Amino acid sequence: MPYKLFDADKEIPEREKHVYKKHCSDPDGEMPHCNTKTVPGSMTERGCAFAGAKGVITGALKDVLHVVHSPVGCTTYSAGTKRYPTSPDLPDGTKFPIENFNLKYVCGTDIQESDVVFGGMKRLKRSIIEASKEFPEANAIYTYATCTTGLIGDDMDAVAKELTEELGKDVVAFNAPGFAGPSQSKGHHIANHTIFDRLVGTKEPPNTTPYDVGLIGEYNIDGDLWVLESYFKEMGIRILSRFSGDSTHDELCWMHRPKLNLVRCQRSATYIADLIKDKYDVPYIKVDFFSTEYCAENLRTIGKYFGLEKEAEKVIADRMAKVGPELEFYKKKLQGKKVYIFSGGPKSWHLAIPLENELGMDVTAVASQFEHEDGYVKMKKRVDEGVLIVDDPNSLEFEEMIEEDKPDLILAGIKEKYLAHKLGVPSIMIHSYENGPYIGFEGFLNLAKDMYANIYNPVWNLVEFEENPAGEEESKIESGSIEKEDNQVEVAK
Amino acid sequence: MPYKLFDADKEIPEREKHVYKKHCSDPDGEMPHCNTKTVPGSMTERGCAFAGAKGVITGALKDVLHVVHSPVGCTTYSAGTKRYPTSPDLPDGTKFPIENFNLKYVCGTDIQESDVVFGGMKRLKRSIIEASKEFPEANAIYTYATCTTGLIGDDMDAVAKELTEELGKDVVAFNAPGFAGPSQSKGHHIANHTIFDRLVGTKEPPNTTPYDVGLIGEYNIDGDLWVLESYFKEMGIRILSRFSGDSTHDELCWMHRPKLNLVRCQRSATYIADLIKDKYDVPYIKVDFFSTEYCAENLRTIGKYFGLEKEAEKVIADRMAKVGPELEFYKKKLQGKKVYIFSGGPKSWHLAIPLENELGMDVTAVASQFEHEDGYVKMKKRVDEGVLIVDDPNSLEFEEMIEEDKPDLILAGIKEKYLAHKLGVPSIMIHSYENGPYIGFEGFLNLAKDMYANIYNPVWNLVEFEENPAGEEESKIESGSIEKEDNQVEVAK
Amino acid sequence: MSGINVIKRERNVIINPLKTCQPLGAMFAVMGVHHGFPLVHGSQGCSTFVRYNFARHFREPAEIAVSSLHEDAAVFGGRKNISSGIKNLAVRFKPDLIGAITTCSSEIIGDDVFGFVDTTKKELKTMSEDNKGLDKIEVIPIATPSFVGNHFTGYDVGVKALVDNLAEPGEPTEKVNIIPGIVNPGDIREIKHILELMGIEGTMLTDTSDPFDSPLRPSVTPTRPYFPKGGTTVDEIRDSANSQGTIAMCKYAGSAATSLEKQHNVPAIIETPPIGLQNTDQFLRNLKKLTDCNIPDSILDERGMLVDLIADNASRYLFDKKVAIFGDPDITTGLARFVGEIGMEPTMVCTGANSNSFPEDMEKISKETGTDIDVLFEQDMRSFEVYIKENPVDLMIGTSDGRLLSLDQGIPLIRAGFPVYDRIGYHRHPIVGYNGAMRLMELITNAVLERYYDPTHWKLQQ
Amino acid sequence: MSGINVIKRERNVIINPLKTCQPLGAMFAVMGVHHGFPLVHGSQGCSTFVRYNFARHFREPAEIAVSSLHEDAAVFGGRKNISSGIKNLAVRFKPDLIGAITTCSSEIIGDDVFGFVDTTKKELKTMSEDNKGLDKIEVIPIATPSFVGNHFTGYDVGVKALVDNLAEPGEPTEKVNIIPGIVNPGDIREIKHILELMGIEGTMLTDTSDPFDSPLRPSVTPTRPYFPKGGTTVDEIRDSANSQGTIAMCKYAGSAATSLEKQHNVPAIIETPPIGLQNTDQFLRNLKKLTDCNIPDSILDERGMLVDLIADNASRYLFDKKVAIFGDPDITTGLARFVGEIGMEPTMVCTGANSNSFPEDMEKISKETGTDIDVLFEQDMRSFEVYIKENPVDLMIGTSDGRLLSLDQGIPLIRAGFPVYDRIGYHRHPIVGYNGAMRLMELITNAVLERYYDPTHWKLQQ
Repeated sequence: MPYKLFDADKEIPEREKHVYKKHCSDPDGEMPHCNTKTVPGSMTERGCAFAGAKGVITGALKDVLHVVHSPVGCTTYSAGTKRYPTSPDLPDGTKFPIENFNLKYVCGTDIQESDVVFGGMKRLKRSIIEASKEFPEANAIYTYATCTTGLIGDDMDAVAKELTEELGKDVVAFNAPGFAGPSQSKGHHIANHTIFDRLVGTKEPPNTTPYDVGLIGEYNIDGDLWVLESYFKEMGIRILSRFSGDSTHDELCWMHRPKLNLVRCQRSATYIADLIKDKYDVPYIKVDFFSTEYCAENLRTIGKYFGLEKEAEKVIADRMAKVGPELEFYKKKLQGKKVYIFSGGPKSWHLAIPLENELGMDVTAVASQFEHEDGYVKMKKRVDEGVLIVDDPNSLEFEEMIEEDKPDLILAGIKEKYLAHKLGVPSIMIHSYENGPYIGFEGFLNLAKDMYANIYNPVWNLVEFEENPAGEEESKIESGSIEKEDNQVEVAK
Repeated sequence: MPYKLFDADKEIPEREKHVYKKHCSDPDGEMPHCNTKTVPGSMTERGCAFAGAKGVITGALKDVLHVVHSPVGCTTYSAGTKRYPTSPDLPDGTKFPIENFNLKYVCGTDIQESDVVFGGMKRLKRSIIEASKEFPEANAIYTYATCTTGLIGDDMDAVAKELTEELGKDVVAFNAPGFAGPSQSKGHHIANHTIFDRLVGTKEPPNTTPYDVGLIGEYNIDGDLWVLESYFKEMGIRILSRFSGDSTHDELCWMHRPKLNLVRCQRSATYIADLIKDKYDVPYIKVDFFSTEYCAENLRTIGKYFGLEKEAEKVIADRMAKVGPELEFYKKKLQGKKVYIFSGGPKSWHLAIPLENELGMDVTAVASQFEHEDGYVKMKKRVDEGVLIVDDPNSLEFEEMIEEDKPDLILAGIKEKYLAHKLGVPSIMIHSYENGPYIGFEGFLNLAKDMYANIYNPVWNLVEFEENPAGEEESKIESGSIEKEDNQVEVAK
Repeated sequence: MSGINVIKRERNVIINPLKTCQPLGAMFAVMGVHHGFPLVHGSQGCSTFVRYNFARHFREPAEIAVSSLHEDAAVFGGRKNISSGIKNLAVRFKPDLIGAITTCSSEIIGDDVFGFVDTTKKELKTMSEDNKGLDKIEVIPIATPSFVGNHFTGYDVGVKALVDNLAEPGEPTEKVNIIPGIVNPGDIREIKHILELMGIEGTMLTDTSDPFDSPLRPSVTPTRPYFPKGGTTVDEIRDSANSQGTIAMCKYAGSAATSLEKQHNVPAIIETPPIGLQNTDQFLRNLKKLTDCNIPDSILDERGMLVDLIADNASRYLFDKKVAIFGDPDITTGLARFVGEIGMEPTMVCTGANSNSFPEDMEKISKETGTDIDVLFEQDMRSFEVYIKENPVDLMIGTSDGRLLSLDQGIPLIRAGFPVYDRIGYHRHPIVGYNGAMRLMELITNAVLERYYDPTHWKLQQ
Repeated sequence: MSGINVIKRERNVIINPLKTCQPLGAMFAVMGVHHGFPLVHGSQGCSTFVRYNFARHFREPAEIAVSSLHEDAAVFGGRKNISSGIKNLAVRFKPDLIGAITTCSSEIIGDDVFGFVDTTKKELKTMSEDNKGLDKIEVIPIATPSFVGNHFTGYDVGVKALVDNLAEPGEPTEKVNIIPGIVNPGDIREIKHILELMGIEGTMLTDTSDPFDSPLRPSVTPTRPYFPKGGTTVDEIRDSANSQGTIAMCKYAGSAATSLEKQHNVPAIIETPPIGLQNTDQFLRNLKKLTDCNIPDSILDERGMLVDLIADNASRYLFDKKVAIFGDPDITTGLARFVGEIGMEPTMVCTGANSNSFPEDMEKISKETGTDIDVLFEQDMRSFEVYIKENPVDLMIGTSDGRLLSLDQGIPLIRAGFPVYDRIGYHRHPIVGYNGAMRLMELITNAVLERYYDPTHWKLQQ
């Protein structure tokens, strides 16, 4: 039986088909059921569609003002919750006047009971106009439906259209209320389509080059995008459009102009790549920059596409010289450690092989909050026999897995992290990272270091008071810094 | 009976003659006995001669390295204990390379038992040479006898002489071991004589002007000297030699060159002014810059001396315009508040009249740790009928005075401060200040503000828990800032 | 004469809110019940965002269930969701209590949550024939539409719902009920410490201290399901009807106290939290009033330690410094008064809620401290920021949401309130009681020393 | 393999000492006796400098008398000074105990202080006929020449003198003696808290907690003379001979424990202070060993809170950061081990004393933490400074004497040890025990967050 019903799930047997234990001999189609509604009250880790749209996709833009059409909560919760920094640089060479604008401000309509009764469109309109006055710097205004405004049926597109003319800048409505779809994934989908429908093709870039790419589905979490950008720059490749980390409103409007689109997060952003390809004939490739091997492989692919093979090799060689020896150290330390990858989606398949091959770890379970079938195909392909693949895991399942399998480390979100700790298992945040970036060569080293620091945190050997400790055998931690070994400290006289 | 025997002193009746209660009809000679040895075990606040020499006089110099010839304690305790900042400016226009050198470093010989047995001169010599190597920047090295080295009889002058030649810079020995004299005052005296004997007249200033003064007995506590210097500068007067706040070794060497010496702290520094007058015919005047009236009066005197009357008036007028209105506010608030002045020496007579006249306070007791007769003459002159004048007060007397008289505020040292607080009386530090400088016009305002802040600290009305508090009558504190009243804060919309 | 200047938000748009919606408060209240489980009847974001916020502030697990409302519920109603949510939670987690918390969506689609809960409870009773104990699980419906009130009123509604549903008359006890408000584990522990010194047994309505700050001890931690230590038991809440009195240490969330008074004659005192010297004094007097206990010397000694700390340092370092305070209405009221007690000037106080007596309380503090106070009322962090840029202050006190402004303007931020996520340990320490005031005094003074005294470092030599 | 590199002071000159002379330690010990009075037999500076140092660290009165030695005593001896000093103190202050503490001068002039004290005690006896109670005052001679040892050995000598002079056999008790070392009131209170949780009655030898941190309550404060609350009573010290055991939580000042063992068969355990997780574990095991008590769940919960705090934050924020530690040998030993427990690297530890087993202990910590440690042994703050400028670290832990270096180099300084005078409140809080480790963890992490994470502030969003 490839599917597994957890003890904890015996009262909700519908969970069985979401938990798949890999068997090599299974037909391809056997994999976790996914992208379906969560069982109420089951302690899912999932979020809502609004979070998927604003929290993931659009919130990363550096020059856009957001007006959430909601009772105050949705606005409050979307205030800078993601860790995507921005630089002030604009495509025309000027600087956006407010640093980290996207982390600093979020606007909302603060819907009251009367609006629920009489409709909130007036309030929305007034709020957008006021917000625009408050931040004239913003190059566009995006506004969001939420459960309340979705249910009362405010026609946000109409307001957006009217105000686009009135304010002389794009006002775009995103109709992804919280209840839409089974998870935040629906919000990604809606945001992709909205951006494509409303924006792509509406502007032209100041100039183009034969080496322009679009980087799609990279949100610059903890600076990930900047790592990739440095590789591309060294290779002679320009990112013409970012979707949407450290990006600008205008870049979205000319997403039809790159020579090639690179799809980094294939769950949240393949939609728009497809749409652009279909309408504008811009080809795309799905890329994977997690770990040194994938990163090298994908840089080579891109290099080949642009005839920049040598440049790609140079980037790879440079970086490997820097990170290789330290990674060796960590591999030695991480060898055989059991690890779970509980990601939102793609990281569960991005990281499975690298953690095994490059760091010698033993991935014994992967899970995802909102993956679709294509993602689980890859996950299944990339994990070993016997590994659990869990769709939309809930906290009792999480506890059961820990008790049964006793992993050494769990990569998960902040909601799981502290629960894992209470059960005695280290956990690091894989959605937004501990000390990122985690992408690329340096990023993979950061990930290795964070995993090492967590597994070898001396406290894990001291969790329980010992009445009779066993002699001198106590926790040891070694520095992962290679530098240090060569560099004996000087003596002060 | 002009003398008072405290209840607390009935077992040490020799204290009676140190406590004098002013009667206008008393003959001039009736005043506290002073500058005599303290009764052992009586809880004096006095320090030792070493503290008087290094701690008060020489520690304020910016470019001198100090080597304390002692068991480690005296060295440790003299590490930057006084609050006299220095600027890096040297007389020749260059900068001393280490900022606040005088606050940062102190050296010592770390005398061990064997040195006590065999003599410490070798250790001293070696230490000075090492210190000199460690800080080649230092322009001179001063070295200090302490109880131990005084008792074992090390000939420090011989070492100093030998090393002056060997090192090519002045090495000066100060023979003021802790046990010398009844208080730190003996240390002032010895330091004055040593500096005069060894240094004054040994160098010439780069240039002189007709408007050169020496400022003697000003140690730049919390920036006092910088306040005075700004007045002088504006008047066109240059301080050629400082003794010793923010001063340099060289300035001491040309103390014979000012046109006029101004003696600020008349207890610790009149010695050297006298010596210089006698030997080099440089006249001096005793000056008093505490409070606006004394400060104005003394600036006028100095202005007159140099024919700079108009310039003096301008300084006075400028400053009074700034501080006058705020002082009015504080006078209103401090009116009638009973205050004690427990200073080291002169501040007890400097401040008595200003606190009464300019701030309306009621000085009901003054005391001094180490004043001599001349100081008590002035104290007696400047206090009202019935005021207690106490020489070398001890802590039981202090408690008795507080219980009997219940003052509103005590100006004293850090050792008395926290005891006063425990007895429910606010106290501010008058030796080294709370938020100084306290000298000059601005300084007097600072003092008024600190006194106000302490007396009106709301906590003094809340000292005891009240089971049945009297309605709304609770502590009130108003801002002393005049600015604020004119400057209504703007409203954010 | 000093006075206040009330500055309300004039724009409609809210920018960086200083409040959130009701459900969070209700969830917080339910988290303080021993083996209590909040079940949010709404979209998944309604639980996930709140769990995220609790997790980053407390650095603890925050188990909150959701009924996962979707489009179909908008059409057919959410009965199935809430009902199966309750049942699933009940059978899989066997909690002692489930708080069924409504949101905007469930309210708009018109779900009769009270009715649904009743029906579900009956079903649980039936199910308990095979599955023992299910009928013992309390299920409390809590109506907290997001478009009404704010997190504070949600907390109020939550506590009131617990009490109204559970409190039942019995033998009178010597206990005192305390409604803590949305405060930290450290605050609740300080209140318990005070009660212990006073010899009073207290019932926290509810007690979030251990649930939000529990030891890491796998050997004794219950799993499958994991429940944190502590919380007020359902029985204790039942018994709240029999206490000597109730003190709501939150002026704006005291309706459970009123309810206990009306329904069970338990005298109610509803007041600003005991932040600072005078407010803590008042808290002690209130305890004495309700219980006629003595104020023991041990607590007066703690008071004396606070007095000592203020006497030694306030006028020397803090006098005249201008302070801007932002956050929840109760906490800011307490902080403003305390800041005045230590000789600083609370020149501006900003809150996001519209708690009605807030301006009056500021008026009183203005009189007491002699400070003109600009009261930013029903405001947001954007207004706070604009104000600060035009009217610089020496210090800000508030949540971590002021951190970027603090960095930009070089004005130290003393972290207090909820949320604090960019520093650690704040949830462990009180700001209430004498010990809380000592902590605040230390935080404030040390921030002033670092920012304003380190540059003239010689002043710190003694 | 990791190891240590011992770097001793090679120059003779000492620059900014990291130690002071013996009398301070003896005065500290006597301050911990209830109504105890130190009387320094030396120059006035010998008391004034120490009072100044105590006052600025504790922000409390520090009443210490002096015999005011002058030139005449150098010639004729100091008998008159010490004798009249004792008598004056006795009649005017009526203390329970006077510690007559020698200095460099009294030792060099060859005063037989032990003899003088004996004679004076007889005089007091005679005087007590007219002045009741004078004969009850204990006068303890303490020989602490300044040119031998350091403040730590002075403390050792002081505690030993108290015990040797006072301890007397009687009925065995269930008590445990604790020699705290030169620590803060907060540390001693944490030890008392641990003992209370363990159900053990303790005798502090001596107890400086209340004397150096007492409430401001004029209404109940004794005056004329003022004495602070607390301190170990003379009777308690007497009874120390009958305890179940002694723990010296200071490896370098435990000779009173040895003395009690030798003379009264009280088992002695002399160990590094309980700073950090493992050292506190060891302290508990030692208590168990001496008393056979149980380790209660309440204390294991506190331990679990510490484990939680470390698990949640250490590897995330602190891993791999280099730390330099300076101060007294006992405290630095404890700190170095703790720093390793939270995944930081104690790359340098500096102490001014020459406590003999210090390098060995560093060797052990080096092995345990896998860190190469440069051990600055018998060093001073100048060496520390020079080292830091050549070998930058991420963080320093030590006294306020590192403050200017911290400002100059932009390296955060976590204040710990004696003296801390440029911030407030440090004396109130423990660094020992699980609670002390939690405080250290918070101080360290928050300093790291401010200095190293605020610049990339988005990392602190969650």
